[in-house]
Formats: sequence, C-alpha cells, structure tokens
Amino acid sequence: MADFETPEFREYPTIPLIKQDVMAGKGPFVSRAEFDTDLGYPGELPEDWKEKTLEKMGDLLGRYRSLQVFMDSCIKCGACTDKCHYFIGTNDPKNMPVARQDLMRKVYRRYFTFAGKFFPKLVGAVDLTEDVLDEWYNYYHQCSECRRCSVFCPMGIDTAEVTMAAREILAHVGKAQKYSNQIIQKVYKIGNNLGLPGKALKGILEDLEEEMEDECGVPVKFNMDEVGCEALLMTPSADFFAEPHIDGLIGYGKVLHELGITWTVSSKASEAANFGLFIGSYDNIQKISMRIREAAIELKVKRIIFGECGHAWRVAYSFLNTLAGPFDFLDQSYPIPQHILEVTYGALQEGKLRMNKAENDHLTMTFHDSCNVARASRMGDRPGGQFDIPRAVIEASCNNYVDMDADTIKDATFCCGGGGGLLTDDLMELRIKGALPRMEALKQVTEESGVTNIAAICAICKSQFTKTLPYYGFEMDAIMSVHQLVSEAIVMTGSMQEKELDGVDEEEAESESED
Amino acid sequence: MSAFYALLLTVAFLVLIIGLSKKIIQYSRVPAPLKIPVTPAPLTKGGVAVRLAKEAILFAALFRSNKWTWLFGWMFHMSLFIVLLNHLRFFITDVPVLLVLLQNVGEYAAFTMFIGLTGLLVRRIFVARVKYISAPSDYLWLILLMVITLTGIVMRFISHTDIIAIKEFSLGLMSFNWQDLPTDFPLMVHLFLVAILMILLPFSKLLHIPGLFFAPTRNQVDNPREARHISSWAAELDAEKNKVQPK
Amino acid sequence: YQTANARSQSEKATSKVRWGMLVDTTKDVDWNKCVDACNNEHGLGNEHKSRDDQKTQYIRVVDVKNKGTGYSISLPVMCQHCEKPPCVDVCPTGASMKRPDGIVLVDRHRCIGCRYCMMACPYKARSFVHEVLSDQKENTPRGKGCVESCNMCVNRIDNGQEPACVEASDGAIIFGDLNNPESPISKILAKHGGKQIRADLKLNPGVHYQGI
Amino acid sequence: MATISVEGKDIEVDEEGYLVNLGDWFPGVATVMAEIDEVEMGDDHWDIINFLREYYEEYQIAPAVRVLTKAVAKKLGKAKGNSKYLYELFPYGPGKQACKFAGLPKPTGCV
Amino acid sequence: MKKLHFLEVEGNTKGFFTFLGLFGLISLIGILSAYYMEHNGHWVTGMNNQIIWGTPHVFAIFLIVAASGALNIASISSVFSKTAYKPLSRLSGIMAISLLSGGLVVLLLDLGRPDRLIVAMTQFNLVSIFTWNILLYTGFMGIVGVYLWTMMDRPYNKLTKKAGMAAFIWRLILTTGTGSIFGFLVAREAYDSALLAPMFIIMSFSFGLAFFLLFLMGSYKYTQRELGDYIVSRLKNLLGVFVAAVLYFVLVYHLTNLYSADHRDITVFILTGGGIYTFLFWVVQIALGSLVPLFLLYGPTGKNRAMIALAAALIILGGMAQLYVIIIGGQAFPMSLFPGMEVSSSFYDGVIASYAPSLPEILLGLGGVGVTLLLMTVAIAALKFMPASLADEVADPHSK
Ligand code: SRM
Ligand code: SRM
Ligand code: HEC
Ligand code: HEC
Ligand code: HEC
Ligand code: HEM
Ligand code: HEM
Ligand code: SF4
Ligand code: SF4
Ligand code: SF4
Ligand code: SF4
Ligand code: SF4
Ligand code: SF4
Ligand code: SF4
Ligand code: SF4
Repeated sequence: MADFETPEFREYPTIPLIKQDVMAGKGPFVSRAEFDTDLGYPGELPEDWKEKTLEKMGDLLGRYRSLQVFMDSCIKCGACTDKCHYFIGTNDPKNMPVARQDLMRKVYRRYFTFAGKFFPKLVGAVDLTEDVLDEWYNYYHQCSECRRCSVFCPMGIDTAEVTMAAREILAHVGKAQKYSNQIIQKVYKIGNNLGLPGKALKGILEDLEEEMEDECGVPVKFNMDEVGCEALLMTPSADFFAEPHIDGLIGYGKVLHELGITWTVSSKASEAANFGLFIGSYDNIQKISMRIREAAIELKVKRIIFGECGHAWRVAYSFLNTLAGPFDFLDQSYPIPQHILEVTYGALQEGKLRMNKAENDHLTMTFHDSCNVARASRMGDRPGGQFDIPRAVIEASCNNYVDMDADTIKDATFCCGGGGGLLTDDLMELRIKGALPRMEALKQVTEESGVTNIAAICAICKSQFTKTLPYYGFEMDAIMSVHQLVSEAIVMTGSMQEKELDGVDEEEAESESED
Repeated sequence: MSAFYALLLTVAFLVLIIGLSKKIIQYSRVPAPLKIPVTPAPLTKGGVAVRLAKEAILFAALFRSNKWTWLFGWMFHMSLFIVLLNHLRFFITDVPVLLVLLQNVGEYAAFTMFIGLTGLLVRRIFVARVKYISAPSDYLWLILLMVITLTGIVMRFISHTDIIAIKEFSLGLMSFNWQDLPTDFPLMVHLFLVAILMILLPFSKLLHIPGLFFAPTRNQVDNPREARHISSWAAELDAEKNKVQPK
Repeated sequence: YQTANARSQSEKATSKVRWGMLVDTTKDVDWNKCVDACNNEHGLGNEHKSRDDQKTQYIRVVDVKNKGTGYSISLPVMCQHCEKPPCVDVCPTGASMKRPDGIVLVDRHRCIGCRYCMMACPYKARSFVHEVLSDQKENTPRGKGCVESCNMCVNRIDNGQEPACVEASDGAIIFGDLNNPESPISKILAKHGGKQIRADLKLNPGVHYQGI
Repeated sequence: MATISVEGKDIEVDEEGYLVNLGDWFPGVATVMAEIDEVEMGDDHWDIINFLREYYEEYQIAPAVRVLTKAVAKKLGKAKGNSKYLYELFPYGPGKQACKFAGLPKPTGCV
Repeated sequence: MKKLHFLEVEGNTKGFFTFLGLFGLISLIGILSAYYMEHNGHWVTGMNNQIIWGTPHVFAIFLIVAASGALNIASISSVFSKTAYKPLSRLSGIMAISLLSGGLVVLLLDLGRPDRLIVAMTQFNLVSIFTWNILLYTGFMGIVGVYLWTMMDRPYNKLTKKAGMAAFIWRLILTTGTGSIFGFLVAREAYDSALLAPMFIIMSFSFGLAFFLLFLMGSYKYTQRELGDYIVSRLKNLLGVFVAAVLYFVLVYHLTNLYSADHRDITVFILTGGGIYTFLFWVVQIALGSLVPLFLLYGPTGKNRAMIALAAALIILGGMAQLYVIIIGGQAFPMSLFPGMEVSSSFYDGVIASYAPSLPEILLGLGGVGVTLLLMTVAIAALKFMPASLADEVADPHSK
C-alpha cells in the first residue's frame, strides 16, 4: 500500500544523522479556488506574487510580536534540532525546527534586516524565488504545530507560530492547502468539518439514544438544538462519526446524564475543531469561534462544555474568550469554556460518580498527552492540571495504568504525527514516519509493562493512531478515548449494570440481559 | 590613534544604545493578539518573572534540552557576565566592595569564557546538525568573542598595559574629555573588536538578549479564561464584526 | 614571587657554602638571651590575641632530664636547617624551600598556610601565624595565615653579619660554613665532634650540638 | 484534472481518485476503481457499496462507521458487524475506499 | 526482573526547596564560620602550634575518604560485574564527586591563605605527596565525571567498563595517597606505619557505604520512591563486612604497634592513657561505631530499616571518632626530641598538647557535609541519577 518504508524501531532513542532532501517534494495537494474564496484567499498565484508575499510578511511581522521576536532572536544554538518528531522520523534536516524557521528567516533577513540587505552571504539570507515558495509550501506542511521544539528552545521560539505565519502568507498568494481549506469551507457551509448535515447528525444521535436504552436501561439523552438545556456540548464532529471517537461521546453522555446536566449539541456549530488555527488565519479562527457564541445564545445555555479534542481545546481555552467573548451571559460559576474532563474529574473528586474499575481489567492503559492540550492549554486550576486530570480520570476507570517514558510525556510529549492540518492521505508517508518516536515509547511500555491500550484526548490523535498503529505492528483498535474507559466503568443510577453489581432484583436483570 | 579610538568607541556605544532601544521599542509595540504561553505556564505575573529569571540565569530550557550545549553556553555567559562586571572598574571611580572581592576570582573568568566559546565553536564545526544550521556569521561571532577574550587575557596575564592610562581614557570618554590611550597591539585589537561587537549587536542574533524577555511563549500569564486578553489591532477587528449579543 | 629566589641567586647563596651552627651546651650561658635576640631581630612577640600555645617561637630553650640518672641539661632548639628537610619535601607549593647554601625558609608569597610542613618537621621548629599582625620588622614581613620559622637570619647573613642568636650567645654558638674545612666551625667539629638531635632520622641537620 | 476511462468513457476524478461529478457514477466505475486499487470486488463488497449509495441519497453524507457496521450486522449477521470485517473488504478503510468506489465524496475531517 | 529506569527528582516541590534551603543554610553557616576564622586569624580556633590540624581536617579527611568509598558501589557493578549494584552506580558516582567536593571545600577554607588557592593550583612541588593529592583529587573528579557520562549517555555505555576500571584504580591510588599524607610524617610516631594506607582504604569502604546507604534510604523515603528489601539487605550485609574488616585492621594496627618499641608509647597513650582520646577510641569508635552497628546489622534487628539507618549513622559517628583519634590524638602526643629522656620547654615539648574544638571549626566541618548534601540534592533533581524505583522486581536479579 505504501511507497515508502516504515522506519524501524531503534534499540534506544538516539539523535539521528541528517539525510538531505529525504522529504523534498511538492507537499500536500494545493487547494482550489472553489475552497479558497470563502476564506478570503485568491486561490491562485497572482502576477505580483513576490510583492504580495513580502507585503503580507511585513504585515504579519507588524501584527504578531511572536513572529517579529522569533525572526530576530534565534541564536542557532541547535537545542531544538533533535526535538521534532518529523526530524526524528524522516531525518530530513529541513525538518529540524530551526531549519524550518530558517526557510522564512532567510527571506526575512534579505528584505527586512540591515545585515541581510548588504551582506546576504554572511548571514545566510536568500532572495525570494518561486523555488523558495515551493520549499516553504512543502516543509511548512511538515510541521504539526505541536510546539515541542519551543519547550526546549532557550529563547522560547515556537516554530508553530512561524509555520502558521508561513501558511497564512502562502494562502495569500494562492498556495493554500486543500485539506484544511476544504474543511473550513465545509464548516462555513454545513456546520462541521465532516459536512454532516443536521439530518444525518440527528439520525446518529437518535441511534445512540436507542443504543443506550438497550444497553443500560437508562434514557441517556443526546439532544440536538434543544433550547434551554444547561450546557452546550462542543465536540469534534469526528466524535459523531469515527471509531473510537464515538465511544468517547457515549462516555460524555453517560457522565452528564449521571450528573443531571442537561445538554445539547448545535447543528449550526456542530464542530469544536477550529482549523483556522492550522492555517494561521486570525480572521478564520475568529469567524469559526463566533459560531459557538451564536449557538450558545440561541440555545440559551448556561455553560459550554468541550469534548475530547486537542486543537479544539487549545482554541477554546486560550482564544475563545479573546475572540468571541465576553461570555457574560453564561453562568459565571463554571469555567468558560469547560473541558469534559474537568467535569468528570470534579464529579469524581466529589464522589458523585460510581465507577466499577473491574470492567476494564482486561486492559493495561497508557496515556498519550495530546500536545495541544499539554503545551498550549490547561485544565483545572493549577499549572499541569492538563497532565494530572486525564490520568486521574483514567486511574479512576481502570486498575492498570502505566506512564510511557518520562521524556515522551507531559510537556515533552511527542505529537502523534497527524496534527496541525496534516491528517490527510496525501501526507501518509510523513504521518507514518513522524509517529516513530511516539510508537517507540509505546513499544517500550508494551514490552516492559504489558500495556495493551493507549488512551488519547484528541480526535486527530485517535484517527492518526488508528492509521499508524498497524504500520508499527500494533492492533488498530489499541487506541481508545479516555471517556470510552469512563463509559465502560461508570455505573449509572438505575442502570442494569448497577443492578447486576448490587445483586438486587437478580431475576429481572437476568431476563433483560438474555434478550 | 587615541582620537580614532575615542571616536570609534563613542560611535559604537551610540549605535549600541540607539539600535537596541529601537528594537526594544519595536518589540513592545508589536501586539501579541493571542495568548500563546507554552504550558504549563505560571498563573501570575510573579510566576512569569520567576520563569524568565530561570531562563535568563540558569538557561533552564537549554539544560533540559542538551547538557553539553548548556555546559559550554552557560559557562560562556556566566563568565562574560563576570568579565563585564570586572570591566566596570574601568568606568567607575568608586568600585563597590563586592566588586573588589569579585575581582579576585573574576580574573579567571576570562579563561572559562574562552573554554566555553571553544566548546561552542567545536560543536558548531563537528556536530553535523549544528553545522547545517550555521551561517558564516554564526562562526564569526564566536571567533570575534574569542579574539576579544584572548587579547584581554594577553593584556592581563602576559603583556600588561597601562591600566591607569586606560582608566583615565575611559573615564575621559564618558566626560567627553579625551585622554591618550596606550598604543599596545593587544589593546588596539581588543578595543577595535569590542567596538565592532557593540556596533553589530543590534543588527544580529545577539538580539536574543532582549528577545528572550519578549517571547510571548514565555512571558505571558496563563489566565485566558479568567481575564480577557485583547490587543490593539485585534480590538479593531472586533469592533468591525458586529457581534451577536444575547437579547 | 622572585624575591627569595633573587636572594638565593645572589652572590653568596651558592651551594659551595653550607651554613651551619654549633651549639655548646656545656657552656654556662643564659640561653634566653639568644631567644630574646631572635625575637628582637624578627619582631616576634607582637601577637596580642593569640594564646601562648599559638604564639610564634623561632628558637626555644629545651630542658632535658634523664629520668634514670637525674642528669639534666638545657639547650636552645630552632630550625635545624636539615640537609634533607621533610618540611620542604611535603610542601605542596614549594613555599618551603632550601636555599643552595643550606638555609631552609618559607616564601611568604607562596605559602598557602596548609601547615603540612609543621606536621612533617620532627623538631617542631615551625609556627603558624594565628592573627593579623602589624608593626613587623622590615626584614621579616610576617603575615597572618603563613607558616614561619628560624631562617638563620638570612637578612643578616646576606649582609655578611652573623645570626642574632649567635651574636647574643657569648660564643656558645658558633656560626659558619660547614663545607669549608678551614672555617672555625668545621675545625671544632673535626676536633671535638658534635651531635645532631635525632640523628637517627638521617636528616643531617645543619645545627650541631656538643654536650648532649 | 485526471480522468479514468470506464467502458470507453473518460470520467473526471480528483487528485485522490474520487469522482468530481457525483452523477458520473455507474457500477462499472466501481469495478475500474477497484482494479486500480487492486481490490477484488465480490458480493460482500457490492452490499456495502449499495448501502453507501442509499444512505448518501438520504443524508448527503457517507454513513458513520458505527451506522455502517450496524447496518452490516443487521444484514449479514453480528460476526460481520464490525470495522475489522470492513477493513478486510476495503483495506484502506470503509469510510474512504468504499466511498470512493461508491462514487461518494471523500469524508474529510478528523477521521 | 523489570527494566530499570532512571528519573530526576521532582524539583518543584516544597519538600525539595526545604531540603535545598536547609543544606544551603548549613553550607552558608560553614562558609561564614570560615570567613570568621579567616578574618580574625586562627587564634579564634582551638588550634595551636602543637595541634596543627584540627576539627576541620577531621571532617575534610572523613569526606574525602568517604568519597572514594562511595564510588565502591559503582566499581563493584562495572569492574566486578555484579549486576545487582548496577542500579546504584550512577548515584554512587555522583556521591563520590559530591563528598570529595565537600571535603575539599573544608580543606581549602581551613588554609591559612585560602585566597592563594591559585598558587596551590599553579605552583607544584612534585616531591610533595600533598601536591600529588591535589592532582589526584582533580583527576578523580574528572575521571568519575567521564565515568558517569559513559553510564548516562546510552551510545557510550560500551566504554563504561573501561572508565569504571580507570576510576577504580584511580580511587585506590587516591585513598592510598590520602593515607600516605600521614604515612610520610616520619617524625610522628602515630602515623609512621605501613598499615595506615591499607587501613584507610578499608575505612573508606566502610564510611562511604554508610553514607551512601543513609542517603539512599533518606532520599527514597522523601521522594516516595520504592526501595526494596533486596538492595537494602545486600548493602547492609556488605556494610557489616566492611565494619568488621576495619575492626580487624584496627586490632592488627594497635597490636603491631604495641610490639614495636618505637610506637609503644603512643599506643599505650591512646588505649589506656585516659582522657578524651581513650574515651573516643573505646566508647565511640569501638563500641558505638563498630560493635553496636554489627549487632544492629546482623542481629535480630537486621531487617528493621530504622535500625539499619541507625547503624549507618553510628558507623559514621565512629568513623569521625576514629579519624579524630588518629589525627588529633596523634598530634597531641608529644614528639620525642630525645628518646627516653624527659623534655620540657616553653614550646610545650614533652607534654600532651591540649586541644578543644571551637564552634566555628565544627561549623566549618559541618558546612562541608552541607555542601555535599546540597550538591547531591541539586544533582538528583537535575540529572537522571536515581532509579525511579528500586523495588525488588526491579533491583533483584532473581525476580522474574
Ligand atoms: C603584595 C606585596 C606588597 C604590596 O603591597 O605590593 C607583598 C606582600 C607581602 N610580602 Fe613581600 N610583597 C610584595 C613585594 C615584595 C617585594 C618587591 C617585589 O617583588 O618587587 C619584595 C622585595 C624583594 C627583594 O627585596 O628582593 C618583597 C619582600 C618580601 C619579603 C622578604 C623576602 C626576603 O627574602 O627577604 C618577605 C618576607 C618573607 O618572604 O619571609 C615578604 C613578605 C610579604 C608578606 C608575606 C608580608 C605580609 O603578609 O605582611 C606579604 C604577602 C602578601 C601576599 O599576598 O603576597 N616580602 N615583597 C608585594 C607583592 C608583589 C608580588 O605579588 O610579587
Ligand atoms: C539460588 C541461588 C544460588 C543457589 O543455587 O543456591 C541464586 C541463584 C541465581 C540464579 C539462578 C536462578 O535464580 O534460578 C541467577 C540467575 C537469575 C536470572 O534470572 O538470570 C542468579 C543471578 C544472580 C545475579 C545476577 C547475575 C547476572 O549477571 O544477571 C546476582 C547479582 C550479582 O551477581 O551482582 C546474584 C547475586 C546473588 N545471588 Fe543469585 N542466587 C542466590 C543467591 C544470591 C545472593 C543473594 C546471595 C546473598 O545472600 O547475597 C547474591 C550473591 C551475590 C554474590 O555472591 O556476589 C541463591 C539463592 C537466591 C535466593 O534469593 O533465594 N545472583 N542467582
Ligand atoms: C570599556 C571597556 C570595555 C568594554 C565595553 C568591554 N571590555 Fe572587556 N575588557 C576591558 C578591559 C579593560 C579588560 C581587562 C579587564 C581586567 O583586567 O580585569 C577587559 C577584559 C575582558 C575579558 C577578559 C576577562 C576579564 O575578566 O577581564 C573579556 C573576556 C572581555 N573583556 C570580554 C568583553 C566582552 C565580551 C565585552 C562586551 C560585550 C567587553 N569585554 C566589553 C574593557 C572592556
Ligand atoms: C575600554 C576598553 C575595553 C573594551 C571595550 C573591552 N575590553 Fe576587554 N579588556 C580591556 C582591558 C584594558 C583589559 C585588561 C585589563 C587588565 O589587565 O586588568 C581587558 C581584558 C579582557 C579580558 C581578560 C582579562 C581579564 O581581566 O579578565 C577579556 C576576556 C576581555 N577583556 C574581554 C572583552 C570583551 C568580551 C569585550 C567586549 C565585548 C571587551 N573585553 C571589551 C579593555 C576593554
Ligand atoms: C575604589 C576603587 C578604585 C579607584 C578609585 C581606583 N581604582 Fe584602580 N583598582 C581598583 C581595583 C579594585 C583594582 C583591582 C586590582 C586587581 O584585582 O587587578 C584596581 C587596579 C588598579 C591598578 C592595577 C593594579 C594591578 O593589579 O596591577 C592600577 C594601576 C590602578 N588600579 C590605578 C588606578 C588609578 C590610576 C585610579 C584613578 C584614577 C584608580 N586606580 C582608581 C580600584 C580602584
Ligand atoms: C540576558 C542575557 C543573555 C541570555 C539569557 C543569553 C542566553 C543565551 C542562550 C540561551 C544561548 C544559547 C546557548 C548557547 O549556544 O550558548 C545564547 C547564545 C549566545 N549568546 Fe547569549 N545570552 C545573553 C547575553 C549575551 C550577550 C551579552 C552576548 C554577547 C556579548 C551573548 C552572546 C551569545 C552568543 C555569541 C551565543 C551563540 C553561541 C553559539 O554560537 O552557540 N549573549 N545566549
Ligand atoms: C574604552 C574603554 C576601554 C579602555 C580604555 C580599556 C583599557 C584597557 C587597558 C588599559 C587594558 C590593560 C590593562 C592591564 O594592563 O592590565 C585593558 C585591558 C583589557 N581590557 Fe580594556 N579597555 C576598555 C574597554 C574594554 C572593554 C569594553 C573590554 C571588554 C569588553 C575590555 C577588556 C579588556 C581586557 C580584557 C583587558 C585585559 C586585562 C588586563 O590586562 O588586565 N576593555 N583595557
Ligand atoms: S533552540 Fe531556539 S534558539 Fe536554538 S536554534 Fe533552535 S530555535 Fe534557534
Ligand atoms: S512545532 Fe512540532 S512539528 Fe513543528 S517544527 Fe516544532 S517540533 Fe517540529
Ligand atoms: S499533533 Fe500534537 S504535536 Fe503535533 S502539532 Fe498537534 S499538538 Fe502539536
Ligand atoms: S483535530 Fe482535534 S481539535 Fe481539531 S477538530 Fe479534529 S478533533 Fe477537534
Ligand atoms: S491528535 Fe495528534 S495532533 Fe492532535 S493534539 Fe493529539 S497529538 Fe496533537
Ligand atoms: S628543622 Fe624542621 S623546619 Fe627546619 S629544615 Fe628541618 S624539617 Fe624543616
Ligand atoms: S604551610 Fe606554607 S610552607 Fe608549610 S607546607 Fe604549607 S604551603 Fe608550604
Ligand atoms: S638564626 Fe636568626 S632566626 Fe634563627 S633562631 Fe637564630 S636569631 Fe632566630
């Protein structure tokens, strides 16, 4: 199926030697005008692309302090060079974070700095040519904007910011990426990334309600467009559509039901994800975020709860208040927005949920810190809550939990390899190779501690894992949602599981389980 | 010769101050429209100060990242800091007691600085990854600093210059009362290169000095849910969109 | 740091000579006069804070008594200017040194005050300066934290004078060149013999005694 | 834009091999696409493809994996009502490969 | 046997900062004491022209000797290929460096002119064993540093054995060198024995291991990591062997001295002369520092962690007493200018010298211990020295 080789596990992680141009190429499919125009981009390379490029670059330098400072302050110390999973997996030196930044920095120096204007050779500045633009396109679509490099950079330089700026500039000269733009366009037209129309969504949710009734004997509601619910649930559309995502959705439903929180999804804003982040476009991030505000107002909810999704949670946690706030019309006694894990964790702390961990005894779990949660947002009220809370929830749901190697978790976590708008089939080689470090860490715990499954809290991670796991010799369904574990373990009041466990009314329980 | 150096050093100093100030003003003017601290990040301003101090003084991130680079880089920077403190005695008449004490130990900082620089240069030449990302200027900076250090060492430990005259010269510089400068070769080289360094600093990667403190990934407080973060042009953009309001 | 070396390379300090002393303990002299002369010469006794057991003594009077016979004598003991001085061997910095002319002394610019030489000296000839001193003699700029001992009054010898204690001994101590068979000290030693303290240690001190 | 030729007709497909105009589909298209992907089409495959087309007709979207597996289970028995079975039929995934053969647009997003 | 993982200690906790502050304070007090002595001169101490090396030297030599002993664990693992000790070898290496640093700081600050450190480092008298020791100490740091590097950087693991061998040989020489500082003092009867050097080596094993065991138990307790019985019981058994060996050497040492005319007097003085040295020897060194620990380690309490810790602490105490007796007792006994005669003078010839440690001396000595612990604390938080777990299934090679 693949025309490339899956990298081999190394005996132990070492810094690879560089291999020039392994990943040279054209990059992912370029978008077409039909997808671009709604987003405010031209769709094709204009005549005066060079001026436009530099103009946009100057504009961004004046708009983002991050970009301006990062262009100047890299000391070329090389600390970041071995930190990117794409470099480790591909060995292409242009996938070293600093080299990736340098693609733009070389042009920045040539046109925006004194030294580069007069001594380009000395400081490694280059002219802007179409080749350079192509190289940008290729390599800035080999960065999942995971920020791992910035954790290790002594200057705090975040390559993701540079990547976003580069993609924004590229889009402005008609070199946008098809995958992301097509999806954003679908969000504008239909309401979610997948293009699930309201009718289909309703059908799925009704199906789930039936299933719950059958399985637990409890009327767990999966509302859509219900006005007057307590909470608006924002979750990635993948949670309605894909496996194992949907098992997570069932978990949210059970938890919220058990806590007596009425909730609904909105057909208008049926997508938590915000791909505007990937293309680095402030306007689009804001436009997409605004739907949430509108839905919350229309449905008259008191709180907004986000499902398991890394990039969605980053935008929600860090930007939503800025972009679509102030949310003074919501109940201020809850965090705005709140993560479903914060809800579940809080309830567990207060002893409001009954968990039967034994349900998950056949599993030995480990946890993949989804990088956008780990390095770009927070949960709970203290720094690092984003690490402790998911683990606490997992450990409340199952008896066997093991962490992967300390250098590959928490804020040093390795990206799954599919984030940042790269979760597309045309980048499969990159995705598989970029998954190497994560797979190695997983391999280690499967061998040493008998780990069977890995949980994640991001829709992209889950999809990416289902693709990459088989390449590395694991089972495709080893990836699970955290709330899938919760869903298995939770004992809802009045459910068949509760009766079974408590032995009350055995006959009835028996007769029901038989049919 | 003295006049040339006096002029050179004065110009260099002015370039340094003006150039650096312009950059710092630029950095503080460009908005940071979104909250992008790398988490886990501190929740308070005090916490941010501690975080930045750890980075500036201990090079904490670099330590996590690469122990060898940290070793040499930190050795170089701390030594440089001590050397610069020691240099204060050329420019102030009342040297504080602490500084006098420091100078006993401090004179050897030149050597640790040189070792640090050598380590960094060796790494740049022999580690393929680092070599790949290095432009000619990256080597030249290290060499420039090594030569400054070497000439300094020569003056201090091998062929002594007339410190008294120099002190007069530098004090004179500061009061625009130009004095004669001894014309020792190491001193000439030393001062010339120092002037070059001061002139180039605002246009080079040495902008990492202010850059570190302006990086939004490190200097932002992690409180986006608690406090609404709005920057200038983002606010304009906000106003344009007539936002839906609850009825 | 060339000060003392400069001296040793001066004309007189050659290995052709070996300065030594001969102490005649049978003469009835008040050895304390020698002690006073030494203290006076080198400005000793200006420690004001040190306890008695911390004060410097270059030269001291030792009373020896044979428990069996009851026979007893007194004799002055100072640095014996050993030919193979352990103090020099052990000194880590080379501050303890022996000049070619046999005089053993401490280079105060080099001494780090480790006191290993004191541990090594079998004659307890050395003292450590326990406090900040002032009013030192110009020729003996003693200082806190350094070790010192009898330096055979190098300052006087290099000026052609005899050591202060010799001068004060009314002839009971003879000073001279042990290498020169014609010198008075060599002649007397050749004729009447002399003994070294703890000769068993084979350090061949430059100070010899009669009557012990 | 690329084309594939089916029974003498040139049919437009996009970079990834999906039909550009959904109306162009007829069963021969699926057969040819399967040949290109080296999948041998059997009755089981056709069951799925027909189901996909029916679902799309009604909802304007490919069915979610869960919906599909349920439908398969209903029709072919519980043993086959899981995604493993579907992956056996369509190695690159029922969502994507089967949709392509069925002439549906590619479901993109976080899947 | 589960796989071994090393992990830094969490540095951002209250407990960590408490320990950091505590050890920092002890170190600071030590340095301030040194400054006080330096500023005034040594007249403020108990030292004098007879007792030349005082309490700080006892501490310094203890730490230096223990440093070489602490490396023993690593050597056993990589030189003698005992896999059971492999989990401990990194900690052993860094502890050797820390102990040596602590000792050297004390030694340096007790100099009459510590400001001339550079003289000591640049002007060598190659005849002096002391000079050799300075070279040995710096070399030791370097070699152990390289050794640690080969242990901690995976690609260089293959060199560990060689580096370990070099470190092993080096430290034998080093301890012999430290012992020889005394051995070369021909004038002093107490030290003039060929047995001193080997005795120092075995003492180093004992003190180093006791310190190591104590630190290991303490640090695992406070970081809530698991420390299994296997490791503890192997270490405590080894410790017991070393204590017994030291005891044996002490016995032989004193017996031979009693039979040699030259050394009889000093031996009788220490063993029966009464006074502080006799007390320290019999009560602290022999009883509290050797016999009681042997009982605690091998007796019915042998499995009780608290008792093992107590035994290690007592061994350290006994070791300090032993060094005090050797160093200060040895100086207190008068040198004989005229063997067989009775001697007296204004310079305290022929009398037992008096010495009472002063507070600043003790504080300086403790400061050295503080520096050691401070370095260890920083080190285990900064780099991966400590196994994340030493539970039996990780540490015991017999567990499957
Ligand atoms: C620092 C200095 C005085 C100053 O304020 O400048 C100095 C300081 C001391 N001298 Fe000196 N001497 C200093 C230059 C000299 C000089 C001049 C020179 O070197 O150019 C001499 C004369 C040499 C000569 O006459 O040839 C000098 C001849 C002595 C002597 C006599 C040596 C001798 O052999 O007679 C002593 C006493 C001794 O060494 O026992 C002495 C002893 C000392 C003592 C130990 C005195 C004291 O502590 O009270 C001082 C040691 C302090 C230290 O830290 O080194 N100092 N001393 C000078 C350091 C120069 C240097 O670093 O090299
Ligand atoms: C059963 C037996 C020997 C026998 O046949 O009687 C045994 C077997 C064994 C056996 C055989 C077995 O368990 O079947 C093995 C092989 C285990 C394996 O899985 O590879 C074994 C690997 C060791 C190893 C690992 C060696 C290696 O290279 O891996 C070590 C560690 C070492 O050498 O540092 C080790 C250190 C001891 N071994 Fe061991 N070992 C025994 C005692 C000991 C110790 C604990 C004796 C003691 O009381 O201290 C250790 C003696 C150390 C020494 O003399 O230096 C002893 C009883 C073990 C028990 O726990 O019941 N044994 N002993
Ligand atoms: C006005 C003068 C002046 C400036 C500015 C100056 N130096 Fe120096 N530098 C000196 C002098 C004078 C010395 C000799 C210092 C001494 O003897 O302690 C010296 C010495 C040194 C030494 C030797 C170490 C030492 O402690 O003396 C180094 C290294 C050094 N300078 C580096 C630098 C660097 C790097 C800079 C700037 C970034 C710098 N200097 C700026 C005057 C200056
Ligand atoms: C005013 C002039 C001046 C400038 C500017 C200057 N130096 Fe120096 N530097 C000196 C002098 C003078 C010395 C020697 C001082 C001495 O002998 O004490 C010296 C010595 C040094 C030494 C070594 C000796 C010591 O005292 O530690 C170093 C290293 C050094 N300089 C580095 C630098 C660096 C780095 C810079 C600049 C970035 C710099 N210097 C700028 C004057 C200068
Ligand atoms: C209180 C402070 C202070 C003042 C005022 C001061 N200096 Fe200095 N000077 C120092 C210190 C401190 C040193 C350091 C010596 C060293 O460590 O190298 C020094 C060193 C020197 C030296 C070199 C000594 C050596 O080590 O070779 C000379 C010469 C000198 N100063 C001359 C002057 C002259 C001339 C002036 C005034 C015009 C002056 N100093 C003013 C503090 C001062
Ligand atoms: C607040 C002050 C400063 C901080 C926090 C700082 C921090 C750093 C860091 C973390 C690095 C990367 C690590 C390395 O490779 O060494 C670095 C590199 C460097 N710094 Fe600084 N620095 C500071 C001031 C200075 C100053 C004042 C200079 C020069 C005069 C300087 C010159 C350099 C150079 C030349 C490098 C590159 C080293 C190389 O080539 O690898 N720095 N700095
Ligand atoms: C305008 C200002 C400066 C003057 C007048 C000046 C003068 C001198 C003089 C006279 C010496 C010789 C000192 C000696 O003989 O001991 C000297 C040495 C030195 N200078 Fe400067 N200097 C100046 C600036 C700097 C600067 C900015 C640096 C470094 C950044 C520097 C570094 C050194 C060094 C390192 C030495 C050698 C150390 C020594 O000889 O003690 N100087 N300088
Ligand atoms: S770590 Fe940061 S400063 Fe260093 S090379 Fe990478 S981006 Fe540049
Ligand atoms: S942000 Fe992530 S993917 Fe991008 S360069 Fe940095 S480490 Fe690589
Ligand atoms: S997948 Fe993870 S690591 Fe990669 S860009 Fe997204 S958040 Fe960053
Ligand atoms: S990528 Fe993650 S955050 Fe983004 S929409 Fe998909 S599931 Fe949500
Ligand atoms: S799914 Fe992948 S890309 Fe998304 S946050 Fe998780 S690791 Fe990052
Ligand atoms: S008597 Fe002592 S101080 Fe004098 S030379 Fe001999 S050993 Fe050295
Ligand atoms: S005290 Fe001074 S003279 Fe004596 S050994 Fe130590 S350094 Fe040498
Ligand atoms: S020779 Fe001089 S220094 Fe020595 S004892 Fe006699 S007087 Fe004192």
